[in-house]
Amino acid sequence: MLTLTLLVLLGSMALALLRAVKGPTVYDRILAANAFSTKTVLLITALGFLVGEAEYYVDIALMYTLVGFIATVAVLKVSEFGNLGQSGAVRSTPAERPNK
Amino acid sequence: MIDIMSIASGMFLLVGSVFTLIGSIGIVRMPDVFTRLHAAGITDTLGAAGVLLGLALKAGFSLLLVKLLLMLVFLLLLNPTACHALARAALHGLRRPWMD
Amino acid sequence: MKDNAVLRVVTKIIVPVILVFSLYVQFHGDYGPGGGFQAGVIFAAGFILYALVFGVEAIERVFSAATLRIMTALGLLLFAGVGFWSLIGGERYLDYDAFAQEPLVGQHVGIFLVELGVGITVAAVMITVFVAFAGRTSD
Amino acid sequence: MTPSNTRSVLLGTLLSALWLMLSGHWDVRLLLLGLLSVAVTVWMARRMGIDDAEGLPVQQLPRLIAYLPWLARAVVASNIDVARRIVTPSLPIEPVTVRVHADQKTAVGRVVYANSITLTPGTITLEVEENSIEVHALTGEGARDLCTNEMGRRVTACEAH
Repeated sequence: MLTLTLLVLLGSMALALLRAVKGPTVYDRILAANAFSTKTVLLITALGFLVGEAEYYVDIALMYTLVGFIATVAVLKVSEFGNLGQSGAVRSTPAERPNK
Repeated sequence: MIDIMSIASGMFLLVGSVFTLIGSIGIVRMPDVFTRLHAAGITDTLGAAGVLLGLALKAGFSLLLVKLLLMLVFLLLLNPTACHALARAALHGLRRPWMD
Repeated sequence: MKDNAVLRVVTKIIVPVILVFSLYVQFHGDYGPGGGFQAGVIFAAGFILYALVFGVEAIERVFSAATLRIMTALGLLLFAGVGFWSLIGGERYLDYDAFAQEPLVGQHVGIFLVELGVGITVAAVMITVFVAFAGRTSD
Repeated sequence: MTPSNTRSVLLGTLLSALWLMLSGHWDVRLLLLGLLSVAVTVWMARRMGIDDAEGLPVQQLPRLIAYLPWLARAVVASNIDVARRIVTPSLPIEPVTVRVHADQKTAVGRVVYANSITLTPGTITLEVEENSIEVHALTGEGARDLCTNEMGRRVTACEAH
């Protein structure tokens, strides 16, 4: 069953990759990249059980979970503002009350 | 007892694999980025939960189990956040969503 | 992106978790995958997430440019200092046996200090590079 | 103790628990390093200003945990529904956007509600505003379910204290 899961995950990653290649918009590609990173996390964990070193692999997967999220936020920020630094209060949106 | 655990673990892995695959098919099939996000949500919730809980049953009572559950918590906290940020960016940057 | 309530709240929750995780990676180099370089990168990634959501100038609240420069130098100094300490002790450069009577204890202490130096430098340099890049605007 | 000090102690306790979950080593050296790590992190969190009521929703936490089983059942049910639609060859979807009322008083409450909506496949939060949330739903049915506001009421119940 573990092997089947690994194969399914690899297949799903291929499908996500297909979406990343086809696009058509930048958001589709970010979506595909995010889905790909989620599946990578699952793949790393399952692989750890297959090779019998799950304690090591699960740490790597945990790190990948956190870093994958940061990567998605970073790419979104670049696509929305054109740079990484802006605090974001500049663009006018229906106002959420500021923090303090 | 061991048998029941491994059967339950196999069931969870199967459910996780099936939903991961369906989510990925959805990412390819759906007509626009917003509907694709719904499909990606399937992989992120039941797909990830199935695979990780299946592996957690394999791990038994150990630190590994705790880390797998921690990873599930992170995924269920961070993925909807990334998903929402992506949907919001797409709404601002793109155009109105696809309607029937 | 501070005006995005969901992103703001989740970032506030997850940044301390990322920092503790990076320090866990830093100090468990002998037991699992990890060590100074990886820990430094994850540590910096936590701050990068913070800066992405709250703006790059928010980093100033924690690390000023001068602090970052000092941290970069301090980490490097720690690394080099460990090396020269062994030279002074009559061993080869970075030979950790010089750190204690017992060679094994000496190796533990030496590796710990070197990894700490690497971690501090990598984190400081990563944050500096991010600030330098993010501070530039395209328009 | 001032509220901010209380919150720092709480954050430190939670992060210590996290360290023990990650480390699993109980020798003195690593426990001391853990204490040091937690102290450094709490100090940085204070300087960042992220250990406020939003970053550490202490009062709501127990009720939120009690809310999770209901959420889990809703997530599973909508997962099965959306999965069935995806594998149906004719792809029976009719996407709509609706604005649902959000009567949560705190930002954390709204964020929990917004993330619950996103977490159930078939509905995605597009925009969170002061007292409403804009939602993209895969089907009119899903949008109608949301408008009954059962989930919203349950989240609001979490923040009462």
